[in-house]
Amino acid sequence: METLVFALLNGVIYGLLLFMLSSGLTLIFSMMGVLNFAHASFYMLGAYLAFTIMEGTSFWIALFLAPVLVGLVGMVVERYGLRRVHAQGHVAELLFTFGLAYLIDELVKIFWGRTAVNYRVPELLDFPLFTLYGAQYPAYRIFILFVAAFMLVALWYLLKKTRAGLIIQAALTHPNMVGSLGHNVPLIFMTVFGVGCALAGLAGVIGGNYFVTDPAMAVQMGPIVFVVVVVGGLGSLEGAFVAAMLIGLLQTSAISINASLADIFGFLGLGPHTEVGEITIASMAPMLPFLMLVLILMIRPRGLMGDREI
Amino acid sequence: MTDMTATYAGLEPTRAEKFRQRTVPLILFALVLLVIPLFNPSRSMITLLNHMGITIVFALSYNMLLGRAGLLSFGHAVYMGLGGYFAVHVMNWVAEGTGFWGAVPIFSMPAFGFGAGALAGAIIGWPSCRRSGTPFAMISLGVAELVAAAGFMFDSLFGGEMGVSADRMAGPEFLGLSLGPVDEVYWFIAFWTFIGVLGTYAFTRTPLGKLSEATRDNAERVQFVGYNPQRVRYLVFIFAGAFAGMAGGMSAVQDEIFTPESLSLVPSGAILIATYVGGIRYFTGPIMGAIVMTYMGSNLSDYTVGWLLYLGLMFVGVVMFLPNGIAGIVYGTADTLRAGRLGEVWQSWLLRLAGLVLIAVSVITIIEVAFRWSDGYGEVFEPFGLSLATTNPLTWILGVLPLVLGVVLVLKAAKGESK
Amino acid sequence: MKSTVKAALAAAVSLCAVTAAQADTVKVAFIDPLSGAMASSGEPAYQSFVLAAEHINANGGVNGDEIEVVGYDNKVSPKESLVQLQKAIDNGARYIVQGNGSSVAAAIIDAVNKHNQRNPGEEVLFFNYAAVTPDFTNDACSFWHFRFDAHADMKMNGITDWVAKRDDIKKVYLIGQDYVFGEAVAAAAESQLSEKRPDIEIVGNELHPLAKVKDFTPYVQKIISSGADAVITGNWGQDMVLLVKAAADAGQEIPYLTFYGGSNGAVAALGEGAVDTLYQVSELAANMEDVSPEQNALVEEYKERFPDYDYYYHRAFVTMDMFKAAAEKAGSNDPIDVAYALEGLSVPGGYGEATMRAEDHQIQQPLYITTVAHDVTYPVDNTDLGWRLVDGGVISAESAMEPTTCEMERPE
Amino acid sequence: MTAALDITDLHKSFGPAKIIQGVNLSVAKGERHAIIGPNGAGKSTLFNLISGRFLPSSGEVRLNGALISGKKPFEINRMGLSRSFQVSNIFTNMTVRENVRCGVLHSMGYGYSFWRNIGNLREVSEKTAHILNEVGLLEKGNTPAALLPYADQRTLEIAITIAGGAEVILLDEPTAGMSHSETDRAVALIEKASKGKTLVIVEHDMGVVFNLADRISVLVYGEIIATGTPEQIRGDARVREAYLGEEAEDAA
Repeated sequence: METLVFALLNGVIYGLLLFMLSSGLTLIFSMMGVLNFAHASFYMLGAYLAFTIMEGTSFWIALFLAPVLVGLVGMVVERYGLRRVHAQGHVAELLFTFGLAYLIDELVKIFWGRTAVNYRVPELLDFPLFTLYGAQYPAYRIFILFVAAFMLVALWYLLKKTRAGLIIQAALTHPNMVGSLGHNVPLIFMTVFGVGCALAGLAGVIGGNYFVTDPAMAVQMGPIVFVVVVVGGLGSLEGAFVAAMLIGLLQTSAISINASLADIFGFLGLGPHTEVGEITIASMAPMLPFLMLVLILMIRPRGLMGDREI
Repeated sequence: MTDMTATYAGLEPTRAEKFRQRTVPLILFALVLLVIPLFNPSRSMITLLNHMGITIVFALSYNMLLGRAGLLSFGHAVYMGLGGYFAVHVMNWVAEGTGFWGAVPIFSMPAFGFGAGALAGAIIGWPSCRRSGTPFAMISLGVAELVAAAGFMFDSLFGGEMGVSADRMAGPEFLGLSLGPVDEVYWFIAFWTFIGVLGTYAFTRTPLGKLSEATRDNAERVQFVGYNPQRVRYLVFIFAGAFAGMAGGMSAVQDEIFTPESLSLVPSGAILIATYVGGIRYFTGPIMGAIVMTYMGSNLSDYTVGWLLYLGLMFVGVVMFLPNGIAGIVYGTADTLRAGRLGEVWQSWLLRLAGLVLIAVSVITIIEVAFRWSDGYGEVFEPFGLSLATTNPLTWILGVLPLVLGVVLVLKAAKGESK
Repeated sequence: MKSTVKAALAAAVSLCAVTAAQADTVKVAFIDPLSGAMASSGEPAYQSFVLAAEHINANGGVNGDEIEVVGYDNKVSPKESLVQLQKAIDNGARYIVQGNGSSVAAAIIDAVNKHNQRNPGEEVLFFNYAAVTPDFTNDACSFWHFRFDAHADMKMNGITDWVAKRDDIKKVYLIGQDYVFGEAVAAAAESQLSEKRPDIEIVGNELHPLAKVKDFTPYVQKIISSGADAVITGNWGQDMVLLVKAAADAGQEIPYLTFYGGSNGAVAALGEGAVDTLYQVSELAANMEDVSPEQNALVEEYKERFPDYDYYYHRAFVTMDMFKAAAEKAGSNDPIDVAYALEGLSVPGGYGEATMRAEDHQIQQPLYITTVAHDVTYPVDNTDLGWRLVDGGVISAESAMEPTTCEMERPE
Repeated sequence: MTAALDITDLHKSFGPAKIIQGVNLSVAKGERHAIIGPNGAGKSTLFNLISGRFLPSSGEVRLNGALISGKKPFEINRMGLSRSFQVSNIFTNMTVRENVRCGVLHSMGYGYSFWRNIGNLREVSEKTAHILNEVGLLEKGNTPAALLPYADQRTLEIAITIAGGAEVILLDEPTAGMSHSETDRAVALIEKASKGKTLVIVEHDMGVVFNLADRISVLVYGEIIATGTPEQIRGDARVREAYLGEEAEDAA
């Protein structure tokens, strides 16, 4: 029971972080058709920039400044990199971002070293909020919850209630139509790419000290973000949200299940000491998202809530 | 009919042309393979050459997907890995030497890898090849993650972290090769590399090979000339898996070990980069890419700790500015020379070359100085006796000025050519 | 690094030259990750070997010859290691040093065995300074392989010895990564504890996926509910850091006994949360009393030379000292002579005497249980925290010792 | 005698939009049948339904008496129905010769063969050459398809369509965008290529239609309002009202 409560709590937080990361990618992927391999690298960049800004000033400045900086980097990448490759088609774009992820990883290692940096939770939030089943619950996690919820509302407001949001929504579902309505499509693309990257950066700022800020953080997050976007479906932020929560909960709760395959499929004659029988659900947890990815692409290519096939 | 066949004969390459364009390069390739040992290369050189041979076959198999069928895979190493693993197991059965296996020469391992790769391709390809484009790429990514995870789960098949090793000197000798010393392994690799090149090339000349290109260009239209594009993709996928498995079999004999990392995304990404940098539009592109990238992967790290960054820059540079890769430059240059247009373009070429050299000077300066600064041992980059410390203004001049100048020159060259 | 570049350049130039070991230098090839993410474990070890060689050379070298340590970047890939191994051998290296990753070590042991068998007269020795799979000095032992680090079961011996001394520890939780190594660690802990302290209850034995868990809170929650007094884990890398971080976040204050708590950056990543929570077993205790001033000077010299890292790879210095002692005992720098001389050899060592056991080529030396504390002489990770010896944390070489199943085959 | 193509009560809707609403049509063997109608009448959709690109919502399509609705495009093609596209739909990175050869291959029984050298397939080469000659692209055989001028791309489109030797050929606006002289050449080609075969053609150019077709069907808002010989259609009042009249007014 306790495990379940904790798994749920953490699952929600992890899911929200995932959503923060993947909402940007969903926007980019739906409008531009670019499955940005470097998206998680922007997440990492956000964490590292926040670490540096925090050293000089404070966490609160980093919380605002770092995502903005990451967004600007994203815009430059779109303007001078992606746009150039665009004419050669989606494969070239994908490969460009693939190489970009590589480059950002290396640059981060040059600037911040190869080991983890000491990126701390701000002192103001570094206290246990309450005790649950004998374990203290850090206040910072609840702070993450609030930031994520705030971002969710802000994004919703931006998309549903502002003119810019309406254009973006139109572009999400009908990427080819917006240009013919006289909007400056390259500018929209650049902005959306920048905003998407900034969201990833924000996730990095608040996720970097929740987890560990090291050069491997991008590689670890990268594939999961794809899973969220694909499972959620093209053009659907709601889908991305549902998928992110689903994967967040799935991954955190599956690891607390001790049952092995033999326990489940024992009735089929699977012995508990065979190599397959010994595999536990917990050890399969990290694989579940990829299984989901493959299954969704085969069975329901439009994702959970997408409006068109990928 | 006769007059028309006559006209058509002009359309199809003549026997002499076929010989010149197809047979001669293969003969030359075989000659190169035969001549290399005459230069008495060191054992590490041979080891490197052997790895190049393996990567050539692997890259060619990858290009059957990416270049010829338009299928971007992020998990091609799965097939090389499974083929290689099977070969390693077979080698161990051979070493036990009972029954049938006692008579199998180690020399034949790539054939076993070929079979295992084909089987893996046939099983995994069945669900994957129903989609193309981005979904295919994503499925390959998911499958690669799953297979790599399985590699660490099933120790009896994959040997856990330490992998499975074998002895290439087991079993009966073939062609008098004990396969002990690396120079004997060279002949083994040379033979199978040639078979791999020949096989993948022959594949492009078959109806299926042509259909794979047609499917890449226009999958929909293929349906209306009586073919199922999913089926085409599936069959091509099996062959790509088979040749990757063959490379795995070669690698099993060369390195005598396979570990679960060989199934992971890392080698898959590496072969993607090698193939693309080589040039996916040309048959020979992946060969060039494999040679260059294998060399750089093993030797660049001797010169600089920043080699990964250089590789990354090179890859991004190729994607942005040279979509046809190294082969694109080679053939483009050759075409210009053959057409006798050197006179028209030599100025802009020279300009561009100078610009690129200048850019390289800056980029190398910046990267090398940055890495030393990052290490923090107070070490100084000293090319040609210059001492480029971060405090030295020359460092900054060298880091910026040639870059600006180089970009200007390259832009000028591009402008001149577009006129 | 300059010397590496030069050496590497020289190596590359001689790539096509005929093999020839030079008479005036003994080449030691260091094959480990020197670039990419894993370089943070390869690089400090490399520097340790370079520094150790410098010290030996300053004191007259080995039998009058200088030692040259050449780095070869293997990118932690077993296959790439084989390429680099061949390169090293061709460049005249007869001594190979490696430590990161049992998979790489296994590949190198296998390759060295085959090389020595296929190329008599050109034998090479493999000095393993960190790959801890017990098998290497048991069933899979080789005359050509020497291990200069305690293997996993020995380290576990150190941990369980200490736990056995602590009467207040009644319940122990085992958690590890779900692969061969994690399973082996858990099995060793279980059997050793039941032998040394049958009254201790193993309240949990958990394996989690390797390098995939982002948040260990559910596990920590299980540990809390189990009422454990101590946790034993073989986790390394982020799995170790994130586990202890989650424990610290949950306010847990029981010992987390680790093999790899001392790896680079772990203390930086954990900060305050590591204090009295993160324990490690290792062959060095930098802040221990009665350490010789020479050893402390070495620790200081290392930090001064390589400010990014801390003195961690003590065994690099032990390895080189033993090598020198063996070569001089044998009066030869030839690998076979050195190998025979190494068998049974003892050197003083900065933190207690180290002996190379002849039967299995496994080093025997005292181990220390340390934990993260404030106010130490030698802090790590450029924080103000460092490793302090805990009460009863000295494990003698005899207690750490494990029997071996090795049946050594020696040439001639 | 069974009709070459028999369509019964065919319906197709996309969501709420009913595009094809109960089409009945029978095309006899050897007939040249034109389908005309205003823009958005559903002509291309009808072709897509017949050729298997879309699945019908209800109704049946029979080819020589065999049910083909519900089958995949390549299955329908193998049963002897081939089609062209309104927008050129060719293999852009391959040469003209290779394009046509792709069309020829399956009909010559070379399925997915991977054990034969395509250059040694004598009959395939001859058939390809024959078709290239017939459509007048022989000279440009080694040009990459993407580099062909527009009219030649349209011709290549037809060449690929007829290459497989299908008995029933569907051409979707083969002369769209062509100049007069190009159109004339195309019509001549179509006449030649469809000799002895069944042809269904969608066309806007009334000159072409009345010149080429044995019979004409008029499709308006997803329904066939009239079918008959060119004379009958010319005289049909409903057609005039629904279609020709508008055209005439537009022209004026």
